[in-house]
Parts: sequence; C-alpha cells; structure tokens
Amino acid sequence: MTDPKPPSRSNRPALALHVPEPAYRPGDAPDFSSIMVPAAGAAPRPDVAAKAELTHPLCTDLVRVLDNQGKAVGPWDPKLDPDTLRKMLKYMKTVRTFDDRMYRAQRQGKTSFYMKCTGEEAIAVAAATAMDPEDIHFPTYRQQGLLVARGYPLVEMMNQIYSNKGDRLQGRQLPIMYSDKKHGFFSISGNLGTQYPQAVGWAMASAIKGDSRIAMGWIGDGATAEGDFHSALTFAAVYQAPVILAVVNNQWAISSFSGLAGAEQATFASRAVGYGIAGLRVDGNDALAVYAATRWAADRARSNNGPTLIEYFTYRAEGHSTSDDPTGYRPAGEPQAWPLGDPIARLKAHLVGLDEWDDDRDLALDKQLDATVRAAQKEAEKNGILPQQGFDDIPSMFEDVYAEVPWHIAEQREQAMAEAREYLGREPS
Amino acid sequence: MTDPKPPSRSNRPALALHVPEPAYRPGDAPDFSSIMVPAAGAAPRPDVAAKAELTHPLCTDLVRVLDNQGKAVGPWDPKLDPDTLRKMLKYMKTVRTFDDRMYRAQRQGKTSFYMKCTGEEAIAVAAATAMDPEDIHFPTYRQQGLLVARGYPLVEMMNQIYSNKGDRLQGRQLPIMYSDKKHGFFSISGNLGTQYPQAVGWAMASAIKGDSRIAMGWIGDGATAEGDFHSALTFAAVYQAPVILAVVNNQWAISSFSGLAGAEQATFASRAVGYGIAGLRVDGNDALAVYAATRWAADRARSNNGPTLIEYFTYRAEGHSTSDDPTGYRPAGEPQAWPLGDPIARLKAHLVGLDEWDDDRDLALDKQLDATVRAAQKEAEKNGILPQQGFDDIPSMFEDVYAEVPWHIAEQREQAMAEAREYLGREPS
Amino acid sequence: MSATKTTGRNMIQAINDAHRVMMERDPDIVVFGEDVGYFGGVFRATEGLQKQFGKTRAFDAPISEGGIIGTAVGMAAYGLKPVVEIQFADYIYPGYDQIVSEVAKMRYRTAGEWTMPMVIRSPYGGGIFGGQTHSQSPEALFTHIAGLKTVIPSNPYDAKGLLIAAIEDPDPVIFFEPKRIYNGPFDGHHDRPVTPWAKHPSSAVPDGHYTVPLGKAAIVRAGEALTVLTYGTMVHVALAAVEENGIDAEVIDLRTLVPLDIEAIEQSVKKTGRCLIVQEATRTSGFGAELSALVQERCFYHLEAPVVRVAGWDTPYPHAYEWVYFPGPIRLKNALKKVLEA
Amino acid sequence: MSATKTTGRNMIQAINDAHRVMMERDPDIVVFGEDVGYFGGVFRATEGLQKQFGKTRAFDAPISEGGIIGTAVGMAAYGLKPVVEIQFADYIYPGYDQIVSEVAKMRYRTAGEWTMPMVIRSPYGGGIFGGQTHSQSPEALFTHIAGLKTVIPSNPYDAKGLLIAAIEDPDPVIFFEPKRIYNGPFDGHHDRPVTPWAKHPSSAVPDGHYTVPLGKAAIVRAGEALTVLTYGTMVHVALAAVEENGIDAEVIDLRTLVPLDIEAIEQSVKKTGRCLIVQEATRTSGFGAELSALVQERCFYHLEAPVVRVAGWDTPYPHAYEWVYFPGPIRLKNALKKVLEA
Ligand SMILES: Cc1ncc(C[n+]2csc(CCOP(=O)(O)OP(=O)(O)O)c2C)c(N)n1
Ligand SMILES: Cc1ncc(C[n+]2csc(CCOP(=O)(O)OP(=O)(O)O)c2C)c(N)n1
Ligand SMILES: [Mg+2]
Ligand SMILES: [Mg+2]
Repeated sequence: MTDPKPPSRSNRPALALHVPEPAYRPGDAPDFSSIMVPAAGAAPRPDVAAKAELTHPLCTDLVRVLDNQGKAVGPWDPKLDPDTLRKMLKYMKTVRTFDDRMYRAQRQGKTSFYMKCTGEEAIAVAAATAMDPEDIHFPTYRQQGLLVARGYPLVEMMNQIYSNKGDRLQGRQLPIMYSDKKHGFFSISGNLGTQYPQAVGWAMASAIKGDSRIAMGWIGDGATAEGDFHSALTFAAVYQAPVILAVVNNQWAISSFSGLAGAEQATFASRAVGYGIAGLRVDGNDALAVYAATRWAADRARSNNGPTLIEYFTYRAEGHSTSDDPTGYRPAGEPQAWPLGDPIARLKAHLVGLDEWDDDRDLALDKQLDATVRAAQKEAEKNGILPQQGFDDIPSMFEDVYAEVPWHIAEQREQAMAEAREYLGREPS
Repeated sequence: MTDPKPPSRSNRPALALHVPEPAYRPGDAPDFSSIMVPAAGAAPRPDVAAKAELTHPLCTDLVRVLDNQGKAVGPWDPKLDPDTLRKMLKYMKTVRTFDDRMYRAQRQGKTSFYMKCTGEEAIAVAAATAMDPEDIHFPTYRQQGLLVARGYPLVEMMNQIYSNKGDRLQGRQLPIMYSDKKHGFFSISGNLGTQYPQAVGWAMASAIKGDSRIAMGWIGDGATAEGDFHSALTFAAVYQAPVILAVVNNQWAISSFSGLAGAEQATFASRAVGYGIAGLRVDGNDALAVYAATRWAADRARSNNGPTLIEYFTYRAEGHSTSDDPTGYRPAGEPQAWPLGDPIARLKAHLVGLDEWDDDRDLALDKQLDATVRAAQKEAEKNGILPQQGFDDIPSMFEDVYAEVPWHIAEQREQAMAEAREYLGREPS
Repeated sequence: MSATKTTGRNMIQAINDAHRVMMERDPDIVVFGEDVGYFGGVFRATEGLQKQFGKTRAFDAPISEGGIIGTAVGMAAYGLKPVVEIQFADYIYPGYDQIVSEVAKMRYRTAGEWTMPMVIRSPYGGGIFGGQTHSQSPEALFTHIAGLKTVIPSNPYDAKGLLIAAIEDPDPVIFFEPKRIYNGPFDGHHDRPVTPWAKHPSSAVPDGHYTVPLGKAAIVRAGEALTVLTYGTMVHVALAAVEENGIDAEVIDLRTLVPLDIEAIEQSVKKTGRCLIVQEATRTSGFGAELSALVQERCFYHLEAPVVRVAGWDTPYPHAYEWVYFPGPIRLKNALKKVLEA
Repeated sequence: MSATKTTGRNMIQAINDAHRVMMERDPDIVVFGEDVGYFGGVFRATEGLQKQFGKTRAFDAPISEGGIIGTAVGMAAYGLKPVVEIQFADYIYPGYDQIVSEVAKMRYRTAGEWTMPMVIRSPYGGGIFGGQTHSQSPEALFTHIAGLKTVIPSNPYDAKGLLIAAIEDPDPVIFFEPKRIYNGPFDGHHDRPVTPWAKHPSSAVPDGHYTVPLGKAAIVRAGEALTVLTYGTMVHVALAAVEENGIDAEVIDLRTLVPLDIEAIEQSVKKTGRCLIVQEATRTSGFGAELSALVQERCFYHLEAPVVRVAGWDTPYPHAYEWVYFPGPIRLKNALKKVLEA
C-alpha cells in the first residue's frame, strides 16, 4: 500500500507523469513536418581553435552542406576533389549492397543475426574519410562503413558473420561484432555504451605519450542514456582528451523513439554545453557535412584544443536487426517520408551536378559492387557458414581467456574434447 | 610496450594531457580573485512556468539576494517575515554547534567517524524551509541541516552517531548516515550518487499517483561524475518528474578540487542545458537566495512544469571528515579568504539591518543552543557511546536482511549467540 | 486450485498473465523497462499491459539499467511496487551497484523503515546462439548478496506462480527467466526438433491468481539412485539425461536459490547417498559450488560418492561453440555415471 | 634475493614501493584513481608518485569508478599499463560492468588482438569500524568471472611481490588489499593492543624488484592435524587461533584465488584428511564454497570429516556489531574443534 497522502495538501493540483510518445504510430500517415531543416550553407563555421562556447549555437542548429539540388554551399563545404567524392559514393554503395546480401544470408539460415545501417551510410564512410588512417575508432554495431572505407576486406567481415574457419575472432563473437586493430577499429561490444569512455581513455593515452593520433567514440541516441555516456563526457572534458564523441541519432532504439533518451527536451549535441566542450549538430544524410564536421573536430583535437561532441542527425530506415519488425511500432512509409533524404542519392546528385558522375557510371558501379560482394560471399562461404561450425578446433575456445591456459580450463578442455569425440564418433578436427 | 607510433604523422604536433590542478596548494597564499561574484539582486527571475531555456543564462550567473551590507535586494528576494528568518538563523547555528560537539565526541573516542558541514549550513536549512514538510529529501551526508530544520530531535541524531541503544537504525549504519521517514529524510547511502535517481523515481511515483508531494535529490560536486547523476537527469527530463536536483558545489571532494569533476569547463548548473531542463546557480552562503531558488523550483515542479537542477555554490570550510586533514592539499586560511562569506554571519547581519536582531540576542541564542546541544548529548550518552556497543541485542543484527529470517540466517544467529555467550561469559542481553 | 480454469500457455504467456493478474489486483504495481511499454518487450512478456493499464503503469524506459533500478528504488520508497525488466541478464551490470548497495541493503540499513518490494525480471541463459552477451547465467552474482532473493522458474506453471509470489513478496526478488525454454522445454539435444510447451503438462496454466511459494523446491522426478539438484533450463536437460540413461534419479528443481529449500535437498541426498549438481553458468564460483558445499556439510556421513558438479566452462559463451559450451546430454551422462560408479 | 637490501615496511609502504619500482622500469605504467595524485590516496598507497613521475603518470580521477575502469580499458588498448585504485572495494560496483563485460572478456572476444594488462587495486575487508560500505569482501563476485585473476596479499613482503607480479602479468588482476592489516597483522582479538608490522618478519621487504608469483599459495604453517585454507586478514586470525588452541594445523595462505594453487591444496588435504576454510566475506556463495566444492571433489576419499567453512554472516556488515560479524577467535576455535572432532 502506498502511504496515505497527507490531507493538508489536498488542495494542490495533482501531479502527472509525462510519458513520451512518438507523434505517429502504426496506422498513422508518416509526417515529419515538425522536423526543423535549416537551409544548407546557413550554419556558421567557427575556427577549430575557437572557445567551446562559440560552437554551442550549432548544438541546436544543423550543419548542412548539400542543398536540395545537390549543390555544396556555405562555409562548411569541405571542397573535396571528385576522386574522394567518388570513393565515398562507392564505399556507401558497397555498405548498402553488403547489408542487403548479409541480411538475406541470415534469412537463408546461414548465420544467426545481422544488422543493417540503411540510410546511415554517409556517417561512417565520411567520418572515416575525414580522419587519418592511424586514428582509432571505438564503434557500435552500425558503423560497418568505417571498415569498408578503411579497406578492410569484405571477405573478412563475412567470415566473422559466418563464425567460420576464416573468422579472425574464431567464432567467439556474435555476427557483426567485428574487431581489427590494423584498421583502427576497436572490438565492438554487445554492451551498449561501454566503448565511449574507452575511446576517451585511448585518447588520454595518446596524449600522455605525446603521440599525434586521436580517437573517435560512437554511440546511438538510445544508448546515450547509459552512465558510460556521462563518464566519457566527464573524463573527456576534465582532461581535454583528443577525442571525437559521436552520437548517431537515428531516432530509434529498437522500438523506443529518441524521446525516451531525452530528445523532446534537447538535442543530443546540446549535452556538450553542460560539459563545456565543443558541440556540433550535423545532417547525417549529407556526406559532405559529415566529412566537414568530423574533420573540424579532428583538427581541433589534434591541435590540443579539446574534445568535440557531434550529433549526426539521421533516420534508421530499416528494422533494428534481423530480430526486429518495425511495423509493430511506427508507421510504414516513414523512411520514404524522411525529409533529409537518402545519403547515397544525395551524394550521387552532387557528383552528377559537378559533371563528375552520370547514370551509366552509376549503374556500372552498382553492377560491379554486386559482383564484388557476391564474389566475396562465395569466397567466405568456402570457409563455411554458421550451422556447420562449432566442432572444429575445440581447443581454440579455451584459449585467450587468459594469456596462458590455467589448470582448471585445461581440465575443461580435456573434458570438452572427450565429449566431442563421443558426439562426433571421431577425433574432432 | 606501446605500439610504435606511425612515422607518417611524426610532423604533427605532440598531443598533451591536461591534468587539472587547483590554482593554489599548501604554502601558497589563499586567493579567490578569479571567482566571479556578481552583484546581489542583479540576476533576473523568470516565471516558474517559464520555458527551461529562459533559465539557462542563470546557469552561468549567480542568484544572490543579500548584498555586502546584508540588505536583501532584487527580484529573488523572498521577502520572508522576521520570524522565519530568525528560525533559519537558529537552525543554522544549531547545526554548527552540533557539528562542533560531535566532532569533539569523535575525537574523544566516543564514536568512529563524523562529518561537518561548516560553511554550508544555509543550504540545507533554507532549502528545508522552502519546501513543504510533506516533501521528501534524498540527501547526502552533508545535509544534517534538513533534519535540524524539520525538527528531528538532536538526541535521535546523536543516538545514531553513537550507534547506541537508542539508535533507531540499531547500530547498523556508520555515524551520520541518518534515515527518518517521518521527517521526509531518505536513508543516506555510503555509495555516492545512488540517491539521485532514487529521488527522481520517488517523484515519478508521486506523479503516477496524482499526489502533490515532490522530491529533492542532493549530490556533491565531486559525485556529479558518477553515472547515477546522468541517470537522474535523463529520467527527470524524459518523464518531466516533479523533482529538484541539487548540486552542493563546495569545490572539494576530499582532496580533489572541483576541476576534477569538470568545473574548469562549465558550471554544474550548466549540465541542465544539455538535458533541456531548468537550471539555476545560486550563492549557497546566502540563505535568502537559497530559499528563493529552492522555492521557485519547488513551485515549478509542483505545478507540473518539470524538474530543476540547482547548483549551490559554496566552500567546504573544514576537512572532509574526521579522517581528513585538508592542510595536506590546500592552503591554510582559505575559509577565511572565501569571498561569499559565512552564511550565519550574513543572515545575522541581515536581521540586524532589519532591526530584528542584535548582538545580545545573538549571544543569548548561542548560549542557549550550546546548552541545548550539551543537554541532548548528555541524554544520548545515557544510551551509551560506540565503544560500549555491539553485544547487546545480538539477534537484532540478523533481522531486516529479509522481512522474515530465513533458515540460514537463523542458524547463523544461533551460532553468533553461542559465540557471544562464550565471549561474555554470560547470557548476552 | 483444481477447480480453476486453465489455459495452455508457454512461459512468455504465463509471465505476461502473472503481470496482468497482479496489476488488476494491485494499483501500486508499475511495470517498466527498455521497450516494455508500447511494444511489450523484445520477448513480448509485457505485451498488452500498456493498453490495459495505461501509460503510467506500463512504460518504456531510457536505455539505462542503472537508472531503471535507481528510479525503481525511489518508487518502492514511495510505496509503489515496481516490476522491472532488464532486457537481457547480460545487461544487468550497469544496475549492479543500485541492486547490491541499495536494493539489497535498504531494509537492513533503515531497520525496516524503508523496504524494497520489487521484482527485477530478466531473460537469461544460453542455447539461442546469442553469443557472449545474450547467453549469460549470472545468478551467483546475486546469491552472494544478502538481502536479495533469487528465483529461476523452469516451466509455465511455475513461472506464473513464482512471479506472482515474487511480486507479493515483501523483499526484492531477482527473477531470471531461462529464455531458451520460453517457447518449449529443451532436452539438451540441439540437433533435434524443438518441442512446444503445448505438449508439456505444465503448460496448463490456471487463469487468475495462484502462487508457487518462494523457497520451496519441487521434486520433479522421484528416485533412489542419486539426487540431481538443478534449476531453469537444466531441469529438462537433466530429466532427459536421466531417462535416456535409464537411471533412477531423484531430480529436484530448486526454483528458488535464495532462500534455498535445504530440507528437500537434505532429505533427498540422505536417502540416495549421491548427488549431482547441474548449472548452465560458468563453473568456478557458480551457485553449484554453494550447493556442493552445503550438501557436503550436511550430508557428509551419508555420501557414498563425491558430489559432482556439471556446469558451463570457465570461458565466455562462444557464439559458434555454443553446443560445446552448453552442459548437454553427453556431459550429463558422463557425470551421472561418475556419481553412480564412484 | 637474499643479497638484496631490505627495508622495514608496512603494507602501505610495500605497495607504494611496488608502484615506484615498476614505474621506474616501465614508462607505460600509469596510476590513477580518486585522490591518488597530489594527495597520494586516502590510505597513502600512491604517495609521492606524482611528484616523482609527473602529473600525466600519476593523477587524480573524477569520482566515477565506471569512468576509471572504462578509460583504463582504452589506455590498455592503446598499449599503456594502467594500475588504478578504487578507493574502497565497496565502491567498485559502478565499474562492475566495465570489469565484467569488457576487461575480463577483451582478450577472448578479440582472439588475443587486444589484451587488458591492468591492475585494479582496492582496499578491502572489515575490522576498522567502517560500517556497511567500508568493510565488504566482494572477491567472489570476481572469482566467478572468467578472464580475471584475483589476488589478495596478507603481508608486506607478499604485497609488494604480488603487486609487481600483477603489474607484469599480461592479464587483468583484481588486487584486494585487506585494509585491517595495512599497518599491522591482526590476530582477531579486537580487544587487545594492535601490533605494528615492524615486529613481523614479513615486514623486511627487499628494496628494488622481486616478484611473488601469481597462482602459488604459501604454506605459512606446516602441520598434520588439518588443513586451513585462507587468505588476507584471516591468515593471521587463523594462525593465532591454531596456536592458541595448540593445534597442529597446516595453514595455507592462498594469495591468489584465481588461478588457484590446487596442487598445494590437494597435497595438504590428502595428507591431513581434514579441511577448514576461512573467509571474512558473507558466507553464502562466497569463495569458500568453491574451495569446499573443489576439496570435496578432489580429496573425497581422503576426507575424515566434513569440510567446514568459517565466514562472515549473511548480513550486511553492521557498524556496531563489527565483532559479532567478524569471524574471530571463538568462531575459529569452534570450527577447528568441529573439524578435528568429527
Ligand atoms: C547495456 C545494454 N542494454 C541493453 C541492450 C539491448 N539493446 C541492444 S541495441 C538497443 C537499442 C540501441 O539503440 P541506439 O543506441 O539508438 O542505437 P541504434 O540501434 O539506433 O543504432 C538495445 C536496447 C544492450 N545491448 N546493452
Ligand atoms: C561510489 C563511491 N565512490 C567513492 C566514495 C568515497 N568518497 C566518499 S566522500 C567522497 C568525496 C565526495 O565529494 P563531493 O561529492 O564533492 O561531496 P562533499 O564531500 O564535498 O560534500 C568520496 C570520493 C564513495 N563514498 N562512494
Ligand atoms: Mg538509435
Ligand atoms: Mg564537494
């Protein structure tokens, strides 16, 4: 029983709990008219060494470079050469093609799980392009574009997804939980948010050593609610760590809209204000804006001017993962109605406008990428798919718990081998 | 070994870690000239139903009511009647007298531990006065003023400090970790920060039930770095909970100055901006400013206008606790140099200026309070002091782990009783 | 109870119904967690509750397990009864401080003035190819904490009855739901077709209110040759192994780990003289260790063979090697033999 | 080692010296935590390090145990070797997720590509009137987590040698320092005067570098009548109880709980046929349960009596009842008798 309410206050108005609710639910017509979309080119660009305060108006603004005609405008235009633009386009298309095939592979029972980043391809690809190859990323599961743009082989990604013999992670991790030191891509964690203070710690280490490499940490809008988000911002601010902290605000966290993480009250970029660090809010479907903002923050960090929080504003165009069906909680047709458009189409239009691209080349590229991804898949499947895994090289699963296998794990390894022998009716390979 | 630095970046400038350091250390002359002290009465007072943004300029300002002459000025003057002012003065003096005696009691070996709040008395006393008696506080260990101002008996406080027979918490808690439901004072936790989301949860519950009571959560500047701080702000913002979240910024966390919690980059009140909730920064040594700001936030919460983050800016005039000696890490004489003065002296000056108080009455009050506290101490000590405790009512220590004592704890109780019998050479009382 | 109408329910439906029954009876119950409101939870355990009871009694929470437990503490302090969901047991750690330092100790540190009647539900355990972070069985991290009760149901009937008992209990309860058996029992043979609950008698779940008391084990198979102590998914794996190997084992489903039904355990082991303990969790310092220590302390002179533990290995749960990790039929068979032949 | 100069040191001084020796040898070691920089820690274990090694190698941290561990993970990923202090073991829980989900599993989940060579030091245990939140012994919450090593020294010599070994170890080590014995050994008689370390041979701590290997127990007293397995503060309490009661016990100081020196344990118990396990932590699901299970599994046919556990009670650590809670001389004596007379 609740304690009885004190009678003396009964003339007070009744309190009421506000439970955030997205404006539209399944059955409603999708409607984004409440979303503020400032004109491209309008946001000012402070100096990279500017006081953090000078960036704070940008936390409620939106840095945009590509206008509706695909023209690059305003002070944030990074003025990239056409080759770089074409490379970004290719990587973005590669990611989308890869996502589609791997999604299908999961549906075909070739693996247990997959997650796409449809509609968000510009973010990871342009950020990777803006950073130095020696810089490190502490990603979440929706930044496969970082690996693609850094040249990590598609076959390696697929081997991991299939947990097969070629999997560098030896079948130990859930699909898409990549890790590759050589490409500056830190091991993805299943636990949301943990990577954020880790990125700050890496950046602190780089500063302690007088190195010049910086770090970038990634998090989703939903996961910003975790305590680790606050640890990261606090340590980054206190030690002025050379780190970029990115929030990919795709407006959904499984079935929960971003209002459950506080988006009704403030933008995610605004969190920067409270810590007194630089903050930017960026059109995440605009590859040039993403590039320019990331580069600005990288230059700022690298010149000992401190950390930056960047919100990339975007929309999760598909389900959360292969385990999710978004029609259960949001209107059908929203991806199409989303006002910031498709990042691939926007970058293509820009290149076409520059006379550096055309439909034929576009089609040819699509074909080529389809072939590349298929070829990689064939190659990866030579190493096996998930359902065939799990009884080869059993000793490997007892390694790397510690640098050396202690007695108790060695005993368990013996037992597991004996069990496998019995199960398989042969010596496990 | 660290990974070798990539040579390609060797022409970059070396990164450097910023490690915050207070401006002055032992041996230095204390100096607070860098502290901004705006004129009393200058800060504007928004409507309690104002949009949160309108309060944000106040997050870097300082709400002050009492000027250097002790006159109450400006829109935040709460215009309290002299009786209320005298009551606050009496409570603040009570707290200081109590602190002094209990500190001494610890030094005399009568208990294990004590913590004073010297210089911060205005904060808890004026906040308690501004809230309704039915509202609840989720305090830290430096809000003894809440209990005093709400009329909790000093003897009860002392019984808890001595862990004696009269201790309502049955000797289970460290001294000063009070708890009293009747006085709306939630159980103090040894673990920093945990109470902050709890306050929000209580407020959410009150709103769920359509009650009119609100909650106030308390935290120190140092503890704002904990993840629980972020949980509290996030949940408060998301559900617009009727809660006041107070940061008592006394600039020190044991030996660490507030720069280690981010104060070099932003005020603690500024955190409100990032969550889009109301925020106020208040002179914590000005009882009238504390009263006015707290009352404003209470009225705001109670009228369903959402939560407020209040930073009370003050200075921890003494050591962290009886286990701490601050001369090891900060200059001697700082308390005297602190520009916002002594909260008791300032309130006294105000009352004298109003002709509602004078030195004779002040001296008489001091005498009376000294007698009151001594009498309470004598009374409490009748119930015993800590070194005499620990073998009376042994069964009680096995109660309240669960509502009912399960078999395994019952067995342990038997064993403990047998041990006590053996140790005491008699039946334990 | 025999007169009550029953409905065929799987574990999810039974758990869902427990919520509904209790929310109808007690207006102070609030249900929240990540995705539990509009959508009804990623496993759909809270489906329909928001619709029936409104947004302020069943709602979505920010992705902050610490905030979920922390606010639940405040709600319990107010007088509500929070029943919260942690989406996967593997994600309970950000809330661990609030659970260990606050929830577990509140009654004690306030001498009973503030109590924490709440239930923290979480899907748990492996066998669904969830990899390292959707497969863990962390019960031992809670059984070590005085002030918490830990409950793990193994079938729909118990799940509903235990959850209702947990909600009515005056103490905080950690309620771990073995997700591998949400939709059907599991005999440990991963390479055989899945059986739905419909074919299992415990899926006849009474409508309305009933309880399965906390702290009481169930003898799910009587026998003389040895005693098997287990809980959750492993109850079914153990039963299957016992039958397949034609062993006259007494299989005890503990249901509640703390407080433990020590009487049932002692009585059985004193009768059989042999004991096998089966847990899915990582072996070292698992709850099986406590069971082994207790059995040995209390039944030493009746034991004809060492008490044996079957458990998951001391590694993280490896995605592709799920069925090498999982304590399956072969591990069980060998352990049964070891206990019987010693 | 015998040629090395030794200096009389208490445990704090020994631990401080281990830091200094290693920071001089390895520029990649960084030390941080709450109050550890300028001030040198509330127990002064890191005193002087900032002065000697500069602000970027020994520094204060925000009050965020999650942030301390989380940033340490990033530093270790970079290639540094963080040695961090958690001010009290009771406050380690906000960092528990980072420890369990990240630190412990990193080598495994990256197949050895990223490793976590770090030491997490923390003052631990009771006996100093610290109440519920400055007295806990949470080792079992770490021994259950594969990937972590857990070390608990019992004297200055071991503290320095084990800490150096922990810093040099390629795996993450939880290093709990029994704060009750920072300044002197403790025989369990709270009502007798305190002895300083100076009178104890283990306070002759060699200067410079030496290690006490992880995973190796010490037989601190050889004997035939029974084996006492213990660690930390309880080593001294157990030794005193054994002597006071004139029992010819073999007392083993485990020093490392994971990986455990199982050989030393087996050898001793097989010799004595009797075993007493002594921990200060809360009894249920404590590390003593694992020890009991292991001894029973491996020495069953040598056991002449049940393995007995002595432990703290299953309650929070109550301030005024510290000496009723603490497993002191009387509890030890009765348990020794029980094991011997069974
Ligand atoms: C600590 C933790 N809690 C809960 C989960 C379950 N979970 C996985 S993804 C997800 C939603 C995350 O949303 P967001 O951060 O917005 O990222 P997005 O999926 O949109 O990229 C949740 C709740 C988890 N993985 N870890
Ligand atoms: C979780 C946790 N970490 C560390 C501590 C140890 N500790 C106790 S008080 C304190 C300093 C707190 O400073 P602040 O929050 O500024 O409060 P103040 O003492 O100034 O009132 C610390 C680090 C603790 N009690 N709990
Ligand atoms: Mg999202
Ligand atoms: Mg402070």
